[in-house]
Amino acid sequence: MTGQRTTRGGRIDRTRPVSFTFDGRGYQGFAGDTLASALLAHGVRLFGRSFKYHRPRGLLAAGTEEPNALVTVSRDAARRTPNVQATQVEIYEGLVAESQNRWPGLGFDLNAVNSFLSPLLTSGFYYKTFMWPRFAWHRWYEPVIRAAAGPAHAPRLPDPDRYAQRFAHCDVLVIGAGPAGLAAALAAAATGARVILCDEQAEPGGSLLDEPAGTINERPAALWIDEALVKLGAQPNVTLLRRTTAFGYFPHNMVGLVECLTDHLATPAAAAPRERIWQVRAREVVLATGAIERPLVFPGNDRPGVMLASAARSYLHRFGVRVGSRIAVLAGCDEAYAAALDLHEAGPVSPSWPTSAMRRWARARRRHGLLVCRSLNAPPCWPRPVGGESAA
Amino acid sequence: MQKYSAWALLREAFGGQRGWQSQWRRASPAPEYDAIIIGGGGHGLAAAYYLAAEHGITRTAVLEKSWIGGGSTGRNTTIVRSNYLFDESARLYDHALDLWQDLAQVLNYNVMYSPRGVMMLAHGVHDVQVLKRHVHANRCNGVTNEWLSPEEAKAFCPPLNIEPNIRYPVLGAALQRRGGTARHDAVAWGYARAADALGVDIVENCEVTGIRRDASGAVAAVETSRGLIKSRRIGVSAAGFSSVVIGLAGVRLPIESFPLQALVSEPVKPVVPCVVMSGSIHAYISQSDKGELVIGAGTDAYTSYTQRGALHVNSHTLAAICELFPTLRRMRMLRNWAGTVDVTTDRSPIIGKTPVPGLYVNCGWGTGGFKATPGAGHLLAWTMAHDEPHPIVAPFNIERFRDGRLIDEAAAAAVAH
Amino acid sequence: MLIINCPYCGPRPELEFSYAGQAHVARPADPSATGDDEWTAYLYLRTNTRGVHAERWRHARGCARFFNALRDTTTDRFRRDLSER
Amino acid sequence: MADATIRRIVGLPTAAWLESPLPATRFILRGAPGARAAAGEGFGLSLPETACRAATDGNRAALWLGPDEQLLLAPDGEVEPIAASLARALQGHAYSLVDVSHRQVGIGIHGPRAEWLLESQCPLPLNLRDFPVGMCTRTVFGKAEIVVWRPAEQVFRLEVWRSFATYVAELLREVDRESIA
Repeated sequence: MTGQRTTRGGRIDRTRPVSFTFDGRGYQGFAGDTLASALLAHGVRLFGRSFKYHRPRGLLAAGTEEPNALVTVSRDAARRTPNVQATQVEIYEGLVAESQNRWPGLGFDLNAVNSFLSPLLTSGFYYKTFMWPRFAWHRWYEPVIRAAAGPAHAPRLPDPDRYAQRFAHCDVLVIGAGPAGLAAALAAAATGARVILCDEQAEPGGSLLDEPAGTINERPAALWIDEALVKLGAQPNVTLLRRTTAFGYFPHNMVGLVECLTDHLATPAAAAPRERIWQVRAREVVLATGAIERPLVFPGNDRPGVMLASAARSYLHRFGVRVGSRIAVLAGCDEAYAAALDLHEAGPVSPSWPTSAMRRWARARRRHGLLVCRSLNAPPCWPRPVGGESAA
Repeated sequence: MQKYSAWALLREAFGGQRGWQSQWRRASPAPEYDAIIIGGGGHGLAAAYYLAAEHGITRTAVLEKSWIGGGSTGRNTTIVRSNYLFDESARLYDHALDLWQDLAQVLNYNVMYSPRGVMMLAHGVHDVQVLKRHVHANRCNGVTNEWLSPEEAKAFCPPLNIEPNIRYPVLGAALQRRGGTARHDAVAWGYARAADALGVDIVENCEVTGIRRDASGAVAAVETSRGLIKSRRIGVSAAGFSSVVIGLAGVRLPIESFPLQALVSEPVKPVVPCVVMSGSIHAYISQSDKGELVIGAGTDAYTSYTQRGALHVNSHTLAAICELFPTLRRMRMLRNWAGTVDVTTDRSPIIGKTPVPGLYVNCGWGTGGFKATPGAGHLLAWTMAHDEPHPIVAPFNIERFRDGRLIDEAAAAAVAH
Repeated sequence: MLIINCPYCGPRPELEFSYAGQAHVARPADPSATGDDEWTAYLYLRTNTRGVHAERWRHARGCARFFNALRDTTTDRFRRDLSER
Repeated sequence: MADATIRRIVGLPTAAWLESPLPATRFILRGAPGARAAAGEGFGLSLPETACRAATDGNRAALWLGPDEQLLLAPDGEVEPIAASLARALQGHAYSLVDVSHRQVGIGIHGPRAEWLLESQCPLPLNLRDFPVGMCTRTVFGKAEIVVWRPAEQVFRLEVWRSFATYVAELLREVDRESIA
């Protein structure tokens, strides 16, 4: 899977190129890109290494559910932030990002030798050994294991940034500004209730941002979002918090939010706090957090090139990036059809066959009587059962 | 019991990992036992193990209402130390510390006991006096503890901020090098496996709903969600819920249960080499072998069994951590949870007999029970086997509240609870 | 952070309150005539109820008054109708 | 005590929206409802009976802090006449009257951002619906105990114990810097 930028579409601003570096190499993306989408557009597939065996890892998701693409982002020596998801980093001019948990480099990682030891390093292996001699756990074994663990380095200099906190009170707190959250906020605000609407993304809209062809009340999705935001913005009883993640639901409807204020800016003001903690007391809380696609289970599903179908749509529609030129669609829900169609429309989906591992997996599943589908190249790109098995 | 070793690991590596046995049986309760332990945390499992291993009482059951190690054992911050003030405590906690030394070998299970040093910070003149008193008292009792200057403290724990102009300046620290951490799950699982191998039944999803007594008043059986189980010897080791369980036998305890919260950060390479505690500002921190910073906060103000607490309690702790470790301010917390802790008036535990014959109790460890796991189990087992308190736990009886012989360890508890 | 209903000031944030333990713990009228067990019960024994708990709070950083409240210790919900001065 | 002296001692920061210290004559009156009524006559202002409400008349104010506790505020330098007048009016009542003029420092916050500044560290809802003009109460700001009173829509007055005054004022200024950014 090698990604490429489409010629049009997406919610990026193609008139505003942004330069950044990843592992010391310069790249260019557009305003509105995440680190993940911008790198994917350049054909970058390798984003990290796994925790234990240092196996290569690519992007699985496009949002906050991304498990693989953890990077360290640094503004200067004291402002190094480890373990940030590349899918959550908005690029800015001069951004410096590095991959983690590899030596000497991401492409060639000597620690990958652990992979050969995988039969020894089974889950819980450390409970079963390193017990002899008695003192050796703390003196010999533990230091090696500790040094190997931890995917990144904590900052070494005191953090010079400022952080803010505030209390807030509202009648309705809506968490998530996707279609459901926006609708809930509109309905609540219309009654005169004090509303706080928060969303972890820079741009409200949630899943609608991945559905440009979708409609709500016969309005195109993008237009509906804009109208909703205008309506909400005009009401003094509504507070919209972007880049704000709800992180904890505490007793008596106290919800903790963290608002990222400057991490997306090329040159934040010196006095600006980097983040703000909100302690929101809400009479009612609406969780409109949407859904995330569950990955399918098959051998090798953690390798670069395997991505959630919903993520592929997200890269295409939000960021104008095709995730590859030869795409096999394999999904466990009706998202597969939409993904296959969208990806096909963005450029013909090449005849695609499962890799040998996936074919083996498919054969094994069939033996167990499960239905296996594969995507076909001919439009309409409609999966049909393999081997004549009935979909019923 | 299948022997664990590097050799076993190697053999299984070539054998496709098919030879591993389950670590303990999923036992169903028998109608009767020689001894029953209520509570399948580290303490209860340890008691069952020592009853079988040292006293030959193998017809023993551990009754756990959910899964083993899922209560306070799975929720604590894994700190092991013995720097308590009074003579009675010194003997109790050092007994546990002695057992920690070769626990992995005894259980044939690596519990990852790591004596990486426990440092308690002093932020004011009062703290300095209190901690120095602890150092002296400990040394009189043969318990290792030493006093460090701020510079020595920083040398021992480099990320520590010892600038004099911060909100919580470090004026010195008491260091117990023999203290450290252990892997909490491994402690529960190691004891469970070893006890199971000796014939102990570990019964999960079995909640005790009643304690029956015979005409003489002695315990006769427990009513459970899985039926009636007879036994004339019952030990209660149900941290957090001690009042509730022991109340089934009509006994009241001088205990209140509070929520206690903890947090862990995202994992990073080694940065905090030891355990750092600050009793006066309710914060302590260490780093797990996996790289997560493990942080303990204070208790919430009110009694509760909800196993959740308030954000402002964590915020207070994290503000202090950020002040003491300014390089860690950009780190993010991954998880936050709460447990329920039994707190006695004098912040010392209660171990021993109860007014009900055949009913024994091990409770009231407050925020610090994990460190005592091997010791508490060992001493409860001895007490149950002999029907008299082991000399080490004799002072920690229930009657001390009536007799005015409190063992006030509030200053050593490290969290103001 | 709980919301606690002060019978004088109304619902207020927990930060303003101090917890004052179990309610209705009466000091024996004549301590010198009280036996050890009764005195111990007064000083140390608490119901530690798992369920609806009668307890005292002080609106320490508000109106400074003590009051009684009923709270379910398995949910931390107050029985608002029953808090009393 | 002169205004300048107080400023030097507590080192309060200054800002356009911040007025401090506000010198005043301050009394804490404690007593039963009868004493409250009598004190009203002595103070020249009937003391509030509604919880968390202030009464004002000219340059005098009485703030309800608790069912038996009132904070009386008057212009600086009137301790003796007010004490004498209250003592006369309260004759025969059980009461306590303590001059706390120098125990605490007055901090005024005004302007369209006053509510926003205070809500950063104060866990109470301070919008006009929940905290209307005339409301007052003891509460907390950050780690400090304060008395907050809203005499007008965009004006708050804090009464802070002297040793916490710098902390409160500095914290307010820190919050203010957020909005500059």
